[in-house]
Amino acid sequence: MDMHGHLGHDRRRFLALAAAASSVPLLSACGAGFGGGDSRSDGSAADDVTGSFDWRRHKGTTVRALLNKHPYTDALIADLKAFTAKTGIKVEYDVFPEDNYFDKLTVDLSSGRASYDIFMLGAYMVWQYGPPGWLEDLGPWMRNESATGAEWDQDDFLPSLLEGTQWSLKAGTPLGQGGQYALPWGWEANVVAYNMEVFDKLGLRPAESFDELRELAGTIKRKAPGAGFDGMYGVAVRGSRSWATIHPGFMTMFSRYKLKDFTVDGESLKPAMNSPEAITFTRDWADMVKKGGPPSWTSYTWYQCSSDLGAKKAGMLFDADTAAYFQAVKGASPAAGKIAFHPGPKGPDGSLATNMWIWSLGMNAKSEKKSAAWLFLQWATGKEHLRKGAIEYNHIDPVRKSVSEDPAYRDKMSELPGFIETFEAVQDQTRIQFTPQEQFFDATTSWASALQEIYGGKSAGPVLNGLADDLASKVG
Amino acid sequence: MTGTTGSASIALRGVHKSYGRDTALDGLELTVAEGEFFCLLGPSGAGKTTTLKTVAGLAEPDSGAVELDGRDMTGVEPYDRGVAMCFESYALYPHRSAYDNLASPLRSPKYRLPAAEARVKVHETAELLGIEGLLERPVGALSNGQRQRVALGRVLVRPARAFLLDEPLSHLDAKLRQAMRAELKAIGDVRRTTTLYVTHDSVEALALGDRIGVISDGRIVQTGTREDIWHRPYDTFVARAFGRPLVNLLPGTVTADGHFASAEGGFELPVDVPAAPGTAVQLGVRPRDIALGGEGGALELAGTVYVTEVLGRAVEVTVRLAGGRQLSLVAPRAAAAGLRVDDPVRLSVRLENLLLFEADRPERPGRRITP
Amino acid sequence: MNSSTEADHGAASSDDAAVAGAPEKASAAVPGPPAERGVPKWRRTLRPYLLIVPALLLTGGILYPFGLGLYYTVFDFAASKPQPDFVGLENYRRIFTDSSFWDSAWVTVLYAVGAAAVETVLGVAVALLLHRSTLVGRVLEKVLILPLMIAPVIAAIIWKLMLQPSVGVVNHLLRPFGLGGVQWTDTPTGALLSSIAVDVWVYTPFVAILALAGLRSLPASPFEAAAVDGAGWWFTFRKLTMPMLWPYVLVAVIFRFMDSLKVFDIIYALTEGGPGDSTVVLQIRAYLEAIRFQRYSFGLSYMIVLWAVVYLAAMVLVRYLGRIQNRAAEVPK
Amino acid sequence: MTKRQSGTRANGAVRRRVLGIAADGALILYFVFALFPVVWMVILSLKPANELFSTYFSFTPTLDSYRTVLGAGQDEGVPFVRFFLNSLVVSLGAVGLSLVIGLPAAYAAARWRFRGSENLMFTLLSFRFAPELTVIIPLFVLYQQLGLFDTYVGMIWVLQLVTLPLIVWIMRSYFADLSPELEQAALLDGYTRKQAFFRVALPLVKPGIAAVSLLAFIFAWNNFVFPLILTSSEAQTVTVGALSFLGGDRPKYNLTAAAALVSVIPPLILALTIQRYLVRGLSFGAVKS
Repeated sequence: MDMHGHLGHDRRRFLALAAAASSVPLLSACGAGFGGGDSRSDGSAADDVTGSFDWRRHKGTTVRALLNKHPYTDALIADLKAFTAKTGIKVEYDVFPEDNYFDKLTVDLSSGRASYDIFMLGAYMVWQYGPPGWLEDLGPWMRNESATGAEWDQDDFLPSLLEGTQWSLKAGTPLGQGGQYALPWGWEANVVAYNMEVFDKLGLRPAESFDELRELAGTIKRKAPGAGFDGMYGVAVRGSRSWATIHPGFMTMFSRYKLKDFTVDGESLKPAMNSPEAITFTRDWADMVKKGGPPSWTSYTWYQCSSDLGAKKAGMLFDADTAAYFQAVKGASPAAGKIAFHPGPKGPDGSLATNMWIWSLGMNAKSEKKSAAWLFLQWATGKEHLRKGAIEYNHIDPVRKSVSEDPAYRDKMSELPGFIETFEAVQDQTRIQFTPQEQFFDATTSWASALQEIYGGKSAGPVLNGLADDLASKVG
Repeated sequence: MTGTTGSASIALRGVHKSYGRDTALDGLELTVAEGEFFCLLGPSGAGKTTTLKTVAGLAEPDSGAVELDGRDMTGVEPYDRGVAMCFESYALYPHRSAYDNLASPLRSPKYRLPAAEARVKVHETAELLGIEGLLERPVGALSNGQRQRVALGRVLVRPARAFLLDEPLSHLDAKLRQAMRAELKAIGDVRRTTTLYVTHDSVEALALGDRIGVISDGRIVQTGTREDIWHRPYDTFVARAFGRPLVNLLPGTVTADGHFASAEGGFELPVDVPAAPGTAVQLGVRPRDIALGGEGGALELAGTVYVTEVLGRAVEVTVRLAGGRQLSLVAPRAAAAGLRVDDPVRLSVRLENLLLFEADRPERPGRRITP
Repeated sequence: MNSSTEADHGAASSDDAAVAGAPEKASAAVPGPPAERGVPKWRRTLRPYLLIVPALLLTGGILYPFGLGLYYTVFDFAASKPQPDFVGLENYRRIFTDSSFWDSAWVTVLYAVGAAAVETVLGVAVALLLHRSTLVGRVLEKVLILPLMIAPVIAAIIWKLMLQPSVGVVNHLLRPFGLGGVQWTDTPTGALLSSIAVDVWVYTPFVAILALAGLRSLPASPFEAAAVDGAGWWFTFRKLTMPMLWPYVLVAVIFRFMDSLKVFDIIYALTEGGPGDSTVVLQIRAYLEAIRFQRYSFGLSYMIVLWAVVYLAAMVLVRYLGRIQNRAAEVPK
Repeated sequence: MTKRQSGTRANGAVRRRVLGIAADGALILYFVFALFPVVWMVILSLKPANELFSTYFSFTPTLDSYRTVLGAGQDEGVPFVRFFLNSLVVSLGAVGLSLVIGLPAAYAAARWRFRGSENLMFTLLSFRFAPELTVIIPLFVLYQQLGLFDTYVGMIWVLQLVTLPLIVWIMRSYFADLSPELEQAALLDGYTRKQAFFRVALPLVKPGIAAVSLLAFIFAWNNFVFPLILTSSEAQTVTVGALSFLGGDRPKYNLTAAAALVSVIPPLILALTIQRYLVRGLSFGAVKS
């Protein structure tokens, strides 16, 4: 058990009890030294790396990685041999499907064991895993020239992505300050993809405003089935009772209306999803789903949304661009080759603010092989692998400018109508639109539940007010 | 009869056994002599089976002790007691053939007889019981009577310190039962294996038992030879347990001069009753001690025929006495021929076999009063 | 196991010595003398415990972490509060004063009662129908167990796929009947009923198999007697079949009821608790709190409460089962 | 109870026939409900990936899904064959251990009314009712410390929570149904208690053992939460493995269906092997009456 010096004296009574219950595993989280101002006083393991940078510094070492089943992961695994050849470090990995991945990771991290040195996580997870001290701050590693090779080139990253995984661990403070708790590796912008076939047939054009989008979705649902698109509805958006329902299309459109989830009031957070404008927007969103969304929307995760687009059951998809991409590539689905991309409706003032999901790589603060793990992170987020992943595999949505500007990549992606244009149109305004705070998953899960209730016929105002009240006590 | 001699092979000393709130044995005392064929008779629920299981070591006494050959058996496992038991439920192994059931004890680690010898023994036993043709059949394919004989065979096939037989003839038809009874008697006489035989059938007990024990509510009421039991029953319970038709019990009181006066005022008997005048008593008369017709007996009674029932060569006649009380008697068929219901009859009672009891009380049956 | 067999060995070997040479003696009239000493009383008393203790140790060892979990519930451990304070029963107070707990408890009870009841009725009915042993029945009986072999979580996913209104096969098949637009899991009632339906799909065979096994081991004579008396089907079922079958079925029902009280995977895969909070059963809420939201102590307290509920329900049912089984055992020998 | 008039006998025969057909009809109806999802899984597993959502019953069948699942086709990064073997070892081990430990316990509970027997039995049962998630995190840590994480032994042990109470409780009923006089007869035949148990009691409850072992095997085989959290690559089982196909670029339901169907094979073989017991029933006629 790892319960050394910096445990506070006010915890003595608890420790006595804890000892009685033997090992008390969870409390090892304290060992990471989170809180107050003392957090980094004992320095980073990165400081121990000195001398000139050497890829082979840890040859013979084995690092363990926990990975989520994903096309990016497939690209990574396929390229692992190159890493081992380059560094002499072996990588053992376990892959779990997304439905279970985060449970697995959370249990693993909360146990305080270093069973994995490296793992995949989303930027939102930093808000949950960071405060208990489970994540290694990668800043010192990045800054140490002995640990980090020059070719890694931090400036090559899209700035919003590096900022998206950097946080001070204090609820409400903006991203882009404090520790670098993960490195961006791949990302997904939430935009609109649509079926060109049905648009041509019905003479439709992608919506430029939210009102148009609602109108358009309803139109498709009414007219498409009669035009040879059996059972087609307007727009596929997620609707399951999960945090994941909020962050794609909904949060993107929410942000384009300049709406906020929380407002920061000095030290405390105040729920804002019940502002009058937000209530109107949310009601309209639910209305759009009812008139032009998928039947049984409340069970919709990205699986259903994505497959409906591919099966020509959905005229549009307002979700991660990758969800459409994997239906659009040749032979993947009946709709393959007929899917085009569009930035989606603008906000009232023309905003293309877009929310994003950042697949990131993080390091276990408990790892005993941090230096080797860092070499791995460096390689996995390095130009060489990411370029290969983007061009030879399906690691699309590059986090590095050098890759997104690479002609081979642009050539590959140009087969998808509107993809690069969309990517470039939203790129500047794409960031994490949520207010960082530890209760993110609770807040967004409850939010999704509220959305379902509104969709089910309840009045948006009272439901959102109730949600805000509930969250005020938990988050504030 | 002989057989009351010899050392005690089985002894139960003050055995108490209860199952939850139900008392099965209530201070049971019983000794069975070496080589004796002892019949334990009692109604169902009297504790007969529990007695056997206690002897076998299948039930552990709450208090008291079981001795076999004079040794305290407390804590001795059933397989170490050397007794064989035939269960009323047969307890045959349903997944084995009749042969395997019979051979089971011989194959056990206690006996471990070579297969060839075992085969001989099994066939001997099967022959004895007339089940030789059934040996290869699975037990499930046998009739109840056949199963019972297999169960009996499983006991007889092996040498044992004692046989414990729990109603081994109960499921046989009447004819077979009689034949088997004779067979058992013969086996008992030849083998002289100590046998504790449980039955609710008094005829069986009388026919087989060297000695008989009558059990009621977990206690032995009386033990003795069949003569003891028949002629000197301890109380009305024992008297009633033996003899069909049942013994006639006539209520009455002791007169001032110590005689018996029947309650219905029909008659008075000049026997001396050793009890205070006015005591309520009962007169016990065996149906076979009553004859039709008025001559020869010391006591003559009159009544009308109530019902008659033919019992083979004899006839059971129930007669309604003047006071309304009914008496049963057994008469030769010839004597009873021509009797119609409501015909007036005269009865004579032989005095030498008369029994006198106290009146039955709620808490216990009336005891015999020795004249 | 070991200790108990040793006890038997000990006893056996001591008499083996006593009856050494038994084969030779076998033809003699009387076997060897009875064993000198018995098994001491304490060993005889201990015997059943020795048989049962390994089972307890095996599960008890696993349950040590359970005690640890219980211990955590008096703190306020959470990812956001890695330095927990002792809070006594505060977590429990919060649970019981929170209306969402009572909502969840209600949904859980609805689910468990609904699933267990339907599974019992359907399972017994299927068993009775199969018991007739018609040609159809004999063929179908061979595949009765199939749904039970699909992991519930996979079953829920397949069902979700089938029930999807747009591309699901169920609505496709219903379309000709004008029912193509049924939105199975989209309303609170629909979601609950759909979850129960999946539970029923997976577990009815469990009840049916145990009921069928029970039916097949019932004695034939009472039924023959009833048939001779000309008793009707309903009478026979009510007065003979059910009373005798019930002890067999009840074991299955208890297992199903208890398991549905702590249902997790089916609902997690099918509705995730939605729409709204309509299918957030207790273990889903506990899961969200403890693992998803990392309010560990609070989530654990939820599970402890759930466990207590299940425990109490089980106690009542098992006591009832005991009574039923005793009654069945009292049928005259 | 009313006696039927004999005059209606012919009527009754017709009625019975109609009822019989209706009963068969009801049975078929249930089995349509019970089997359709399985049939649908078969269909899914035979569909090419791009037809998953665009076709219903007419499609171009392919065995690609099975090839992939069995490691002979496109590599999906899921070593399913290995998971399959893991599941076999773990489930058989769990049931075997439960039988060795559970049968004596069930027997003791059925035969002896010893002090606290009911409570002990209930405690055993109550373990099963503990929500898995309650123990999962502490258990995870315990396993890490004991080196049981991601091992067969660890999985077999934790699955006792699933298999043992089921076996003990159902087998107790079977033993209780068995007349104790059978074993008593064996004791008097000269067998020890152990021999009486093995030679008399055990063979007679064999059908029960077969049936309950199958059920326990299935529940162990299908368990999801324990292998999800307590294993990684070494001891991972088919249920977690089959779900792994749902990740990635698109949910590959065809692969999950194929994997789930392949996973059905061992329990199915087991079920067919002991069909005799499940089908012919657990006849206690000879014992009971």
